[in-house]
Amino acid sequence: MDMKLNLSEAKIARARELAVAIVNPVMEFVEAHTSLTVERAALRLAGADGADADGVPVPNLVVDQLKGKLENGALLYYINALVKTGETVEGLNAKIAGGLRVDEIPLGDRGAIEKKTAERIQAFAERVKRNRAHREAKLVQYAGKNHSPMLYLIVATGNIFEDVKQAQAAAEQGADVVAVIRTTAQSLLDYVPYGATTEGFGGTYATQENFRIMRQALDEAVDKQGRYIYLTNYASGLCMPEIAAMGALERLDMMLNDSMYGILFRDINMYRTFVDQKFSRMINAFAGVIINTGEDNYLTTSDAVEKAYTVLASQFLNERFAYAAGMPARLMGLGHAFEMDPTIKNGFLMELAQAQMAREIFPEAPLKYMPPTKFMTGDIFKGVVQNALFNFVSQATNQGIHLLGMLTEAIHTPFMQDRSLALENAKYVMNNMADLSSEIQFKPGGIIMNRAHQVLDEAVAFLERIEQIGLMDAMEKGEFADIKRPRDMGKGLDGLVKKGDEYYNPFESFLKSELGLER
Amino acid sequence: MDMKLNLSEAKIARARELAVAIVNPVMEFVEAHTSLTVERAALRLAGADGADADGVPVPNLVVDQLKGKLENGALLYYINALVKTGETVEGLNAKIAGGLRVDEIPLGDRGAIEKKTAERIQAFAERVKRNRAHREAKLVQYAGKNHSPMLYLIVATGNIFEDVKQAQAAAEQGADVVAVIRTTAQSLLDYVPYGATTEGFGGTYATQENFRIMRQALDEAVDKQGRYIYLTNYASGLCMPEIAAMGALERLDMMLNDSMYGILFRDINMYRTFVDQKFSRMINAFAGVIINTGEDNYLTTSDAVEKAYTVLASQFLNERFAYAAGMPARLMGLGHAFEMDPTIKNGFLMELAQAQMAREIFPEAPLKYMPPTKFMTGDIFKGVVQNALFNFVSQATNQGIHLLGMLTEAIHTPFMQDRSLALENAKYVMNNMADLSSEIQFKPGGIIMNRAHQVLDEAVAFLERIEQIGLMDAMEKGEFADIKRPRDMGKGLDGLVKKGDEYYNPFESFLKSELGLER
Amino acid sequence: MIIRPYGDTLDDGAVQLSFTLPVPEGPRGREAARIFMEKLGFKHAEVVHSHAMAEGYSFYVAYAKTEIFVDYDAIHIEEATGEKVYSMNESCEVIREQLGRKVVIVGACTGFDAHTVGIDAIMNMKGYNHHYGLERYPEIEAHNLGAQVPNDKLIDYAVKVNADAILVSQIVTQKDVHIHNMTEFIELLQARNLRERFIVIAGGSRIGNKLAVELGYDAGFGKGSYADHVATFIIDRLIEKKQDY
Amino acid sequence: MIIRPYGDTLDDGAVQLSFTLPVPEGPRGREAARIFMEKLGFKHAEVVHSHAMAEGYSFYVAYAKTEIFVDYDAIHIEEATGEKVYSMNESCEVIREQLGRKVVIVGACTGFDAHTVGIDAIMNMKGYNHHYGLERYPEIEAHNLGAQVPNDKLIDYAVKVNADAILVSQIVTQKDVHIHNMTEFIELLQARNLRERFIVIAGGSRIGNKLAVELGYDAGFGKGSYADHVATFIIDRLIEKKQDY
Ligand code: B12
Ligand code: B12
Ligand SMILES: Cc1ncc(COP(=O)(O)O)c(C=O)c1O
Ligand SMILES: Cc1ncc(COP(=O)(O)O)c(C=O)c1O
Repeated sequence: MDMKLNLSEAKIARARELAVAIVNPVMEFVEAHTSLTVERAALRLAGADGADADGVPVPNLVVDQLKGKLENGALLYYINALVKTGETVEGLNAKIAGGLRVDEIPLGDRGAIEKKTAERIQAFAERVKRNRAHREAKLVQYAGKNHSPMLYLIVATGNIFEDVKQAQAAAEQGADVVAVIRTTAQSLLDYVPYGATTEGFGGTYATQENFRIMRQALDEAVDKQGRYIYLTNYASGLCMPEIAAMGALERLDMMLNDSMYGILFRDINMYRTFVDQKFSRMINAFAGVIINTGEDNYLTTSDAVEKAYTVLASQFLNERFAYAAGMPARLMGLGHAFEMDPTIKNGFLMELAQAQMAREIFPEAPLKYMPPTKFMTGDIFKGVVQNALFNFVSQATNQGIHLLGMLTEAIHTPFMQDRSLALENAKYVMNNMADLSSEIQFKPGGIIMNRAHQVLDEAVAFLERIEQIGLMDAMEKGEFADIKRPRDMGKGLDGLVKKGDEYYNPFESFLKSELGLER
Repeated sequence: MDMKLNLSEAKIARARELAVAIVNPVMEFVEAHTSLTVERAALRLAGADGADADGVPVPNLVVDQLKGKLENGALLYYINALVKTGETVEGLNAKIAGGLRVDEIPLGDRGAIEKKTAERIQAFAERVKRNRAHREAKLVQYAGKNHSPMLYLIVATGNIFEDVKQAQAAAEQGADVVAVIRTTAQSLLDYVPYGATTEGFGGTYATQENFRIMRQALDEAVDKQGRYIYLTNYASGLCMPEIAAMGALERLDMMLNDSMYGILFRDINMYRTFVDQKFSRMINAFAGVIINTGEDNYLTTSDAVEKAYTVLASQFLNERFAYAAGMPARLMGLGHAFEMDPTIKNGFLMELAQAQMAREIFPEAPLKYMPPTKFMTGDIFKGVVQNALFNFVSQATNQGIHLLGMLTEAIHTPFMQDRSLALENAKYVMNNMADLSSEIQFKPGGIIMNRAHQVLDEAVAFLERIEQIGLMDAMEKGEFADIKRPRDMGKGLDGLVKKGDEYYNPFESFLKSELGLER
Repeated sequence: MIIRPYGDTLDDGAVQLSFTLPVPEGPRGREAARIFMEKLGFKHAEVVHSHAMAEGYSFYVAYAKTEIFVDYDAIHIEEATGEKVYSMNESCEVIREQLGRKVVIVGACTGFDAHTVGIDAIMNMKGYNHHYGLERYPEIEAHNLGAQVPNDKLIDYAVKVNADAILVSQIVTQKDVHIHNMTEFIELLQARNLRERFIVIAGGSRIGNKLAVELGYDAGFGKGSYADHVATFIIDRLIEKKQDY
Repeated sequence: MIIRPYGDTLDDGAVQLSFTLPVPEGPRGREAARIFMEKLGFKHAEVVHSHAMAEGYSFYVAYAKTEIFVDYDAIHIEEATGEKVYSMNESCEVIREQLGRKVVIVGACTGFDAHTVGIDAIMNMKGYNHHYGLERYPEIEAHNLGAQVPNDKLIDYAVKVNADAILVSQIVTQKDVHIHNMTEFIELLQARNLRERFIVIAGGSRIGNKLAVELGYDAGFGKGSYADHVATFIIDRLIEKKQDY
């Protein structure tokens, strides 16, 4: 890759050092804690699934039974029940759904439990490794067929079966990535609904069955189109690690997954979020799932010129948190967005500078670039131009994952034709100027170079401030996105649990060892 | 201006030398000839105007009377009639329209004729100089208010009164230039219709009254918008110099005016065209009218990649022909066009190269850049993107006159909303990347540089071929646009007249001396 | 005055359309598209572009002309505020002079809606587009409860601080979720016999005064509204109410 | 099968529109736009954007939903050629076998129309989009008269070379000039009692078979047609004619 911006290596290294210093203390806290959803995720990895007559999922039933005695983890009881009842996981799940209380079954022989756990770990590991192998084989089989950047489209009808049609249509028209957008506020549910769903608002419930249905539909498209199609969902909100678990099992390929998004934008408690994101990222890393971080969200509320540095700073932190969860750079779809006010003179130059800067600072990461949203209006014709410039910048700076802008962004969740026009726009622009990036150089001391240098400087200064007061204090003070989040407030705090001395979660240990996190 | 392409000065100089060598022999022919429309133009400059009951214009009536004895020019007889009848021009025009034959009035005192001619020249010169002064004063008054490149919009309703509404709306929305498109095939009429007109197809008749009406409407807009608005029409076809004369009198600011367009694209005889273009350009030059040459037309029938060199070669020839008519470079709106097949990989890079090349080779000319037309389709949404890229290239290469692309190019002559959306597109793109041109450099030996060098090389080779066989022979052989035009064929040949020894056209002499063409 | 769409000639009735049909692309689909437009009342309907999108789905762009018209004179629009909108200073002056006490306003983005930018634009200090928000009004006490506030919580809060007016923001409209949510809010108020106690105002990008009034609100504000409009409406309504007693 | 436009749910009837109204921009104009759409038969009509264009003119973008439908099964389309289109070689073979003589075709861009690219695409050697033009067909004698050919000149020429078919190209359609010109052509033929003597075909980007047949032509061809289609139609028609005698 051409380095065009002449960015200071020293400053970049300094930012990374600061990120380490900022994240380390948080990770110490994380190591000492678990949460309801981490436990439920571990249960899911072990095979817990299904729901009772009221729709309460089995993992929730188990964890609810264990309220107050979770410090040593939920897995022990679930596995113990498996051993004691002699059931298959399916059998046990059905019983739990029927009212069986695992907390009431006396703990049996430790050796038998550990053996059973090892079996479940193996079943899980095999399934996930099969998924990875399948994905990798298809990527080899259809090598060179994906666009670069990858073209990413969303479906959001609320009905998984309608979503399937839209997704297949998108695939037929050239999408590389299909994301099923989640219904509003699922992030605030402290459980993951069960089964296929047809009623969502602004999106469709993330459920394991919906994952499966969509994966199957896209797999058909994969072979029909001769192109691997990445399936994306949200490992985010109060069930972050559970959804990561479901995604690993059903071969999702990407997950929206940010280390701080829930705190800032969903008012989820920060302790809880930090704990949850670690476990979710270990699962994603093991499953070879690319995460999409949420830096674009900063710019939906703050100004893209003034606050560009917050995006870069957050990328450094997300990177660090991801490394701390054993994730390699090639899975880090660090986010940023084309959200500059279109009336700004030379706004395009600044945007080009920022996108190129991200590219140069994170050379291995498949950067996730978000389209204009906030400055999109009902003027769909102008919207097409905004999207064209976005497509241009993305190609000119070799972004990795390109979310297609919709001409109707300000109006409705996408119609089929909106997606078709978005693809047409992107494919035309990107092909027409395919090699521009290697053709142009930037004037030293010009607007573009200066802009990139300025944003990097500001990000370093910002990280320095955070490092001094600590990340949690910084969030309490509203340093990020001007949003103040007291550490003892926010949703899900009551789901945080300090690990006991006997804490039992061999899935965690297994993942750590697979990911090289075991000292 | 930044020179970015590293074009060979020597090759550019060589092309100009070749253009001189090609054009000089043609100009010798031109000097020795006049034509019906040159004579009618001279009459118009002297004041001939109006039409008879059948709509035959007074200049045509006079010239028709003189059929067979035009070798010494028509002016002598018209001025003689003025002197002999003692009428004002208006009075005489009315009489001629009523049937008076000026050819039957015996020629009177030469001194009186010359005195009268001098008066008429003075009246003409004063009017045109007043027009120029007005334009220049407004340009000073509203300096800095025009866009750069100037945004050029067309109106084409067929009805001058409807055109006025559309033109004023265009002005209100930000147009710098308004062109009234001419009705189909006016170029083949050997007269200029008289009066206001409301019936045209694909455009509106160019008449002096229509010029006046539109000029007045735009003048209102000029002061309302605080921005000078250039009015454009076509000095082209069988009445090229007459329309130039009308434009000079009514303060048009630009004229489509090409030295070879009529030959190639309207099958007008080449001798006739070469003669007519010279006189028309002298008038335009004296009136300070910017010409728009027609190189874009090559690309509506031939391929923009293969035949790019014909555009450049024609620009060199148009430039030379214009210099030969006393026109300064700042009035030469040399044409080119964004007509590359949008499916070409890196087509944008080639287009950027060609536009930048034209800019560097003709640094003083207000280059006229035409939008995509041939590859526009009924897919208006894709059309918006094509226009966005065009707007981008135009701004990135500092073009002079920017014809706005219409999203409905493939469908209908523009609706008011089409123009509005075109302006919105251009203003957004051009402002958003305003200074890109001074920010970027091109990679030596890259696609962009190579493309520019290749086109220049091809143009020089082409001009060399033309120079060897001579321009007229070259046109006979189909060297331009693959169209063969025998020199003794084509429309209007019978309107060509060899100048007699007594040829009398003091307007021509006056223009020559004003333009520094008198040796 | 009778008006029709205008392409390039008065009353030509020219309209651009685009849509998808659930049929394969081809002459038959194009004819279906044309007939559809004729059934909509277009006279000259021309499909100028079509392309296949997916198996069994095709996209059409069309231009068409119609004689259908609208009587412009007969159009009644009732915006929440009239020509005259108070500036921040004017608002405060009127409050001081006519009401002689602080006006209390509570607002939130309700239900599961988390699009706070709109309500923040109306309420927060810094405001929007150079129009300060209600929090900056010295004579207004503004409480912005933020995102995803359940309807009953919002009402509880309004009762607690003895609000004059409640502002409800709704941005997500898919499957008419905003209508359900807005209706529920009014029903809850009525059930608690509180409807008359508050001035109730809705806002959001797809909400207009008409819709809001139909759903039982006092007013509705859409795109392009500022604190100024909201303050003007509330103040005038409070003065009216006062006079009624 | 009943079909409706498709936005994101079957039968939602979703359509995008844009148009200009000759009224100032503002709430009243937006309401006029909405009412206009209702009069067109839309149920949920939403103006999502408007802007002023010029004094007294405003532009609207809208999305609307309708219950109006089309019966897809009832749609009859008569294209000039059916499923089977001869390739160049097939054409020539059929001519040799069934007609046993060269087929003579004359074509031009008529009236004041100078858009020759279309007729050239059909007739010239090099053809268009990898489809050779009629001039390259060994069994066809093709005469392309080019641009701006008056109707009577074209007929004279067709008589002179004893043409089997005449091709008329019309691209400019403003103020229906193509209709006038195409009609005049047929009238001239009829006046000279020559209508039956030739197969008469029209073409152009805004011309379809339907329109051409209505105007008295044997066939019409629009966007996306090639020499193959034209040759197929002429040959089949000539064979039919031969059998009629
Ligand atoms: C920013 C944004 C977000 C941000 C919100 C951040 C935040 N803190 O507000 C984030 C990223 C979180 C987000 C998330 C989602 N979003 Co969102 N988002 C947008 C976006 C890009 C801009 C909205 C905005 O801020 N506009 C600027 C403000 C100032 O305008 P406004 O809200 O209209 O407010 C003005 C007026 O309406 C009025 N007003 C508004 N409220 C009130 C209240 C009162 C009382 C008054 C008087 C006036 C008033 O005054 C304001 C100033 O003039 C729009 C697309 C767009 N360009 O419009 C989509 C959009 C609104 N989102 C959409 C969706 C679907 C979602 C999600 C549901 C997606 C998902 N499944 O995850 C989530 C759900 C979040 C949730 N639970 O509600 C859809 C809604 C579709 C629909 N019509 O139903 C849109 C249209 C995008 C799309 N095309 O899909 N989104
Ligand atoms: C190239 C072009 C020109 C060139 C023409 C060069 C030439 N030698 O042909 C030039 C620059 C000269 C020109 C001039 C004008 N043009 Co022009 N031009 C175009 C343009 C950009 C492309 C047309 C084209 O070549 N298409 C490619 C060919 C292959 O497609 P096609 O013609 O549709 O042909 C296909 C089919 O229709 C069919 N077909 C066509 N003819 C026939 C005949 C038969 C018998 C059959 C079987 C099939 C057939 O087969 C072809 C292959 O599939 C269009 C806009 C556009 N993008 O479409 C405007 C356009 C056609 N022009 C237009 C206008 C108004 C003009 C002018 C009148 C402007 C003016 N006032 O000066 C002049 C007038 C010229 C005249 N006297 O006719 C308008 C027409 C508007 C309307 N609907 O009435 C258009 C749509 C542009 C616009 N939006 O204003 N033009
Ligand atoms: C990282 C991340 N998670 C989740 C979401 C979705 O938000 P919600 O919390 O509504 O699921 C987003 C926003 O698009 C995001 O960027
Ligand atoms: C130089 C020039 N003259 C004239 C015209 C217009 O053509 P017409 O001959 O139909 O007036 C054009 C084409 O747009 C042109 O480029």
